Amino acid sequence: MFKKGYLIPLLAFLPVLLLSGCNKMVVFDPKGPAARDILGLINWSLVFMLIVVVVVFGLFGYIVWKYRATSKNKDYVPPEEHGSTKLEIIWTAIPILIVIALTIPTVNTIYKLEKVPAGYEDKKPITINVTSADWKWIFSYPEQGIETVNYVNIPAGTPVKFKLTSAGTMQSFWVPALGGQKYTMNKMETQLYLTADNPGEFLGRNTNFNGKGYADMEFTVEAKSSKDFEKWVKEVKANAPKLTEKKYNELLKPTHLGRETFTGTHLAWVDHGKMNSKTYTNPELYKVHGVQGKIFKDEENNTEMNDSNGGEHNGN
Amino acid sequence: MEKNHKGFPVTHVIGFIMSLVLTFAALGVAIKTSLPFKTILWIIGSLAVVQAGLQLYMFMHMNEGEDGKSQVINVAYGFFIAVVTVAGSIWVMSFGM
Amino acid sequence: MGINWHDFFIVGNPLILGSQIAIVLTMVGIVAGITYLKKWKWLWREWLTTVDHKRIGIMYILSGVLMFFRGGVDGLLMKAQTSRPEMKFLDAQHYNEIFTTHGVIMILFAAMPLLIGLMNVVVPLQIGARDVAFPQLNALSFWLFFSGAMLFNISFVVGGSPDAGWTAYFPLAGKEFTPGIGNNYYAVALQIAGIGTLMTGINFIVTVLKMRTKGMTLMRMPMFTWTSFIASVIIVASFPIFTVALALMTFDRIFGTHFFTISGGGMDMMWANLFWLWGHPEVYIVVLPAFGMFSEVISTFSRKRLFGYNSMVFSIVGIAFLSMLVWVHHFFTMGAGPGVNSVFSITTMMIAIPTGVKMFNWLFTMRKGRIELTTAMLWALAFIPCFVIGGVTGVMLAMGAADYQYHNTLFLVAHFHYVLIPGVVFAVFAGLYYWWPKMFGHMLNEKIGKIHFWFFTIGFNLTFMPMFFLGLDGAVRRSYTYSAESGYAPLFLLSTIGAVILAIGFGALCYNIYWSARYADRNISNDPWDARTLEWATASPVQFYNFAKLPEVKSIDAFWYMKKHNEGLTLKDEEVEEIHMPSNSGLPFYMGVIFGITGFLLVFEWKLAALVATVGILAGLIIRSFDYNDGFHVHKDEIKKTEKAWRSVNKGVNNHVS
Amino acid sequence: MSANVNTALPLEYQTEQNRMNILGFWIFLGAEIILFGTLFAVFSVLNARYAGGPTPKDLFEIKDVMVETILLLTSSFTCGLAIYEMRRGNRNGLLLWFIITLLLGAGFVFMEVTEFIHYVHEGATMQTSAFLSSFFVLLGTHGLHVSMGIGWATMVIIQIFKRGLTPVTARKTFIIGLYWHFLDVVWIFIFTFVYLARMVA
Repeated sequence: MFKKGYLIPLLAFLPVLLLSGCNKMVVFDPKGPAARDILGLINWSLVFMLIVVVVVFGLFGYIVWKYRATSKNKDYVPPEEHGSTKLEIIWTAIPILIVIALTIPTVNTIYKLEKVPAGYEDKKPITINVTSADWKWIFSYPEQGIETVNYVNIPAGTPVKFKLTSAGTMQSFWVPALGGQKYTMNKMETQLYLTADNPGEFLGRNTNFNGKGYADMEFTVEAKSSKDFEKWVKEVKANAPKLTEKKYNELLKPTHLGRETFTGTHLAWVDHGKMNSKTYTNPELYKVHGVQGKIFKDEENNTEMNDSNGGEHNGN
Repeated sequence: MEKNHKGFPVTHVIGFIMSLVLTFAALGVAIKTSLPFKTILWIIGSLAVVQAGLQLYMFMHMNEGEDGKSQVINVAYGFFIAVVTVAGSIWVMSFGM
Repeated sequence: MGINWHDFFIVGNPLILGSQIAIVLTMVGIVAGITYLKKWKWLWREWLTTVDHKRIGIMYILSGVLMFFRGGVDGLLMKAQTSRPEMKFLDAQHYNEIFTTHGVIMILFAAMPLLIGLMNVVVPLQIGARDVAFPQLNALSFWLFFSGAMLFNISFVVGGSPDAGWTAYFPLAGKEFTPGIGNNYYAVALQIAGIGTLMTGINFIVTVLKMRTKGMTLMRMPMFTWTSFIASVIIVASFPIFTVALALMTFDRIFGTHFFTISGGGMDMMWANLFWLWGHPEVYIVVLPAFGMFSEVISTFSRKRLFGYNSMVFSIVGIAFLSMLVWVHHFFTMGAGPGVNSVFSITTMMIAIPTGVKMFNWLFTMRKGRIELTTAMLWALAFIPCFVIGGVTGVMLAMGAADYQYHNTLFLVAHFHYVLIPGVVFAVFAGLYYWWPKMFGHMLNEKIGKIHFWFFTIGFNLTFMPMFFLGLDGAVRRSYTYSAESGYAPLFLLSTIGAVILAIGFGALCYNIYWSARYADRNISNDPWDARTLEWATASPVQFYNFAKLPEVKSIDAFWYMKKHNEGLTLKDEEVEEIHMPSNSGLPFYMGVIFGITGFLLVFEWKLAALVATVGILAGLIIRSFDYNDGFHVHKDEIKKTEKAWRSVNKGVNNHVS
Repeated sequence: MSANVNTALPLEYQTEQNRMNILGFWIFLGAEIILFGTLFAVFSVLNARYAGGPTPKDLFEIKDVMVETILLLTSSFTCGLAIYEMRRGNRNGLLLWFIITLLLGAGFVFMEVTEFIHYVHEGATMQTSAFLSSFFVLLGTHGLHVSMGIGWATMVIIQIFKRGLTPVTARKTFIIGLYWHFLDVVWIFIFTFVYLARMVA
C-alpha cells in the first residue's frame, strides 16, 4: 500500500529529471539572441521551480510516510493544532521572494525583446512584412521589392524587423529557434525583431488555430550570409514573375501552396496592417459539412473574389 | 430603515432636484465649455458617479436592512469589476499605447 | 426556408453514424424501460419537478459524469488520431470539431455540473440549512444547464459541431470564416447554461449569507462551504461578462453586426479580451470548490482540524480577487506593449503566493495526523504532487517573455491539464467517494476505487507528461497531425497509451457505481468516516428535510465538537417541530424545455420562429409571478418516524470502513 | 423558509424569505452592474470605429436625449414616492405613483424606439459599423430592461389589486423599485459616456 503511495511523487518527479537532461529540444537550442534571452529566463525559472518541487515533494513524502496509519499507531490521537503564525509567515514570504526573483528578469526580458538585440545595434536592420493568410505565409521585402510564399530568406547576423499582419484569420508567427512568437491580425500591425547568429535553416510555423489547413501552416527561414542573400535577391529580381493584383487575390483564397517567389510586393496596393485597408474575405469558400447559415455581404468591401470556386482544402 | 413614514418625502425631493441639477451641469460642461476632451470626460464622469451614488443611497436605500453591509460590499465589488473591465479593456485593446 | 436534410443530419461519417444509431437506440431503450417499469409518474414527481437541493445535486452529478464520458471519448479520439504521424483516422475538420467539443464539454458541461452538484448536495448540509435560499430557482438553474448541455451535444448529429476551438477566437469563429451553424450552437447553448450558472451563483451567495444555522459564524464555516461561497462570488462577477460576450457573438453571427468581425470596424481581439475576462476566473470557479473538498478530505482522514484555517480563508479571498486581474496572460503574444505584458506577468505570478500557502497548510494538516489511505484520501494525496507540477509550470507560463516560446504549444496543454485534472477531476472523485454515502446511503467500493485510482493517476501522468517535452520541442496544440520527420512520434504514442490507461480508470469508476448500487451494504451509519462537519450529523441518505432540529454550532468542525462533547447527537421527541418545506414545481423543467426549443430555433437562424418561442419563455415568467404556492408543512409524527428509523439502525453498524 | 413575521419592520422586510429575496436581488443587481460594465467596455473600445458610416455628431440630437433623460429621472423619482407611500401603508398612493412611473417609462421606451427608427432611416443600422453595433446593443439592452420592467411591474400591479398589500406583494413592489432605480443609474452612465462624451469627442 505505502510503496504505491510513493509511486505518484516519483512519477511526477520524472519531468524534472528529464528536463535537466534535454538539450536537443528546440526551445533549449537557440540560434539567435532573442531565443537565447528567453532561454536564459526559462533556465532561471527552472532553477526556482526545481527547488519548489524538491521541497514540496520531499516534505510530502516525509509527512505521508511518517504519519501514515498503521496497526501500530491505532491508539494515537492527533493533537489539536490551529496553525502556526510563524510557519505561515515563512511560507508566505518565501513565495513572495521567489516571485520577485522571477519578476525582475521577466520584465527586463519583455522590454529587451522589443528592441534590436544587444550586440547587433550597429547593424542596420532589414524590414520584412509578414502577411499570413489561410493557409500560407506571405513575406514581402519592401526594400528589395520581392515577395515570397512559405519561405523567407534572411541575412545572417543582421537584425530583421518583421512587421506582422494577417489577411484574414488570426495566426501566430513563430520561429522557435530564433525567438518567441507574436500574433498576426488583420487591420493591425505587430512587430518582432529576430536575428540569426549564423547561416542555417529553421522551421517556422503558425501556432494559433485557424481552421482546416492549420496543421500544414509551416514555413522555412533560411539565414544566408550577406553575400548569398544579395545574390539570391538579384536572382529573384531577374527570374521571378511579377506579382499582380489578380494573382495576389488568388493567393489569398483558402489553399495550400508550396514555395512561390515574385518580384514586386502586394504592399503596392494593400497593406492589411492598416486600419482602413480593404477586407478580403471569401466566406463561400469556407463551407464544410452541416447546415450553412446566412452570410452577410459587406457592401463596401466587396472583393469580387467569389467568382471561381477554387480554394478546396487539399490536405486530407 | 426609513424613519419618517409620515408627511412630506423630503429626501426624495432633494434627491430628485439634485439629480436634475447634476444632469444639467454635465450637459453644460459638455456642450457649453471648450475644455479639453479629457477634462470634460473626467468632470462629467465624476458627476455621473455622484448621481449614481445619490440614487443608490437616497432612492434605493442600499445600506438599509440587516444585510446593508453585504449590499454595499456587493455593489462596490460589482462597480470595481466593471471599472476593471472597462479600464482594462481600453488599455489592453489599445495595445498598451 | 428549405432545409437540406442531408446537411441537417450529419451523414457520411461512420463514427457519427454509429453514435447516431447508439443515441436512437439508447433513447428508445430508456423510454421503453421507464414505460415497462411504470416509472413515468415517479420520474416526474420525484426528479423532474423536484426542488430538493440533494436531488438537484444528484442530477447535476449524473449529467456531469455523462458529459465527462462524452468529453472523454472526444479526448480518446484525438489521442487516437495523433498516436502516429500522418495518421488517417480523422480528417482535419472532424478533429477540429472534436477538440472544440472536448474543451467546451469538459469545462462547462462536466467540471461545472460535477462541482455545482456537490455544492448543491453538501453546502446546505454543512451550514445546517434545510435547503438553499431559492429552491425553485435552483431547479431552474439545473434545467437551464441541462438544456444547454443537450443543445450543445446534439450539434454533432444535427447541423454540425462548432469547430473553432473552445475559445472560439474571432475572426475564425465569425461568419466570415465559419459560415456553418456549428458556432451558433456554441453561442446559444453556452448562453443558456451560463444563465443557469449565474443564478446558481446568486443562490449560493444568499444561502451562505442568510441560512447558516445558529452559531455558524463565517469563520466557523467548513472550508468547502467557504470555497463554494467564494466560487459563487466569482461566478456572479464573471459570468455576466461571458453572457455579454456570447450575446455579441450571437449578434455577429446571426444578425450581422460588427463587434469582432474584420470588416465594418470590428475588433477580433476584443472577443479574446472578453472571453478571458470570464475565462480566467472560470478556472478559479472550478478549482476553488475542489480545493475545499481536498481540505475536508485531508482534514477528515488525518484526524486533525485544518492547519491555518484563517490563512486558508484569506488565501482563497486573495485568489478570488487576483483572478479578475490576470486575464491578459492568455494572450501575451498579442503584441501589446511591454507595459501591459509586465503588469499582467506580475499579477499572474502573485497568484502563486496564496496557492503556495494553501499547499503548505494541507501538508501541515497531515503532519502529526494519522493518515488513513481511503480512496478519497488517495485522490487528495495524489493531487498535491501533480498539482505542484501544474503550478510551477503555470508560474513559468506567467513569465511574459518566456510565454512567447510556450504559447499555444503542447507545453501549455500539458500545464492546464496538470492544473485541471488534479485540481478538479481528482477533487470530484475524492468528493464522490467521500460523500457518496450521504447521497445514496451506501459506500462506493473501496477496492474497485483503488483500481480506479491507480489506473487513472498513472494514465493521467503518462498522457500529459510527454506533452511538456513535445511542447518545448515545438509541437503545437490543435494540430490534427504531424510529420514523421518532426521526431514527435514516440512521445505522442506514449501519450496515447496513457490515455487508454486513464480511460480504463474511468471505466472502473463507472463499474464501481454500478457494482455499489447493486451490491454495497445498505446498513451503514450516518458517519462512516468519523468525519468532522455537519453533513455527517444527519442520516445517510439524508432525509428530505435535512435536519429534524437545526443543529447549534459552537466551534469550527462542528460535528467533531458535538461528538467530543456528546452534545446534540440525540433527538428528544419534544424537540420535534413541524417543518416548512417548498413544494415541487414543474415550471423549471418547462423553462428548460422552452429555452432549449428557442435556442435550437435560434441556432438554425429561424429568427421569426425563435421570436415566437420566446413568448413561451415570457409565459413561464408570468406564471411564476402569479405563483403563490407557499410550500407545505411536515407533520411531527412523520419526522419522528423518519428519525427513529435511521437513529436505531446506527446502533448496529460498523462505523468504520477502512 | 420559516414564516416568522417581524411586524416591527416594513412590510417587505417582515419575513426571512423576503429578506433573502431582497438580498438576492441586490446580488443580481451586482451582476447587472458587471453586465452593463462589459457593454460599456465594448462601446469604449469600438466607439471610434465608424467604418465610413455615420458618426455620433451626424446622429445624436441632444434635445431628444434630454427629454429621455428627464423622463427616466422623473420616473425614478415617482418610483421612489411609490415605495414611500407603500411604507406608509397607503395602497392607493402606491398604485398612483407606480402607474405614473410606468407611464413615464413607457414614454421613455417610445422616445427611444422613435430615435432608433430615425437612425435606421438615416442609414445607421446595427450592421453599419462597429460603433453602431455597440451603440445599438448597449442602448437596446437598457431599453429591453426597461420594457421588461414595465411588463413585470404590470404583473405586480395586478397582484396588488387582487391581494392588497401583503408582505409578498410589498416585497415584489420593493424589488421592482430597486430594479427601476438601477435602470436609471445605468441611464446616467449612458447619457454621460455615450451621448455627451461622444458628442464632444
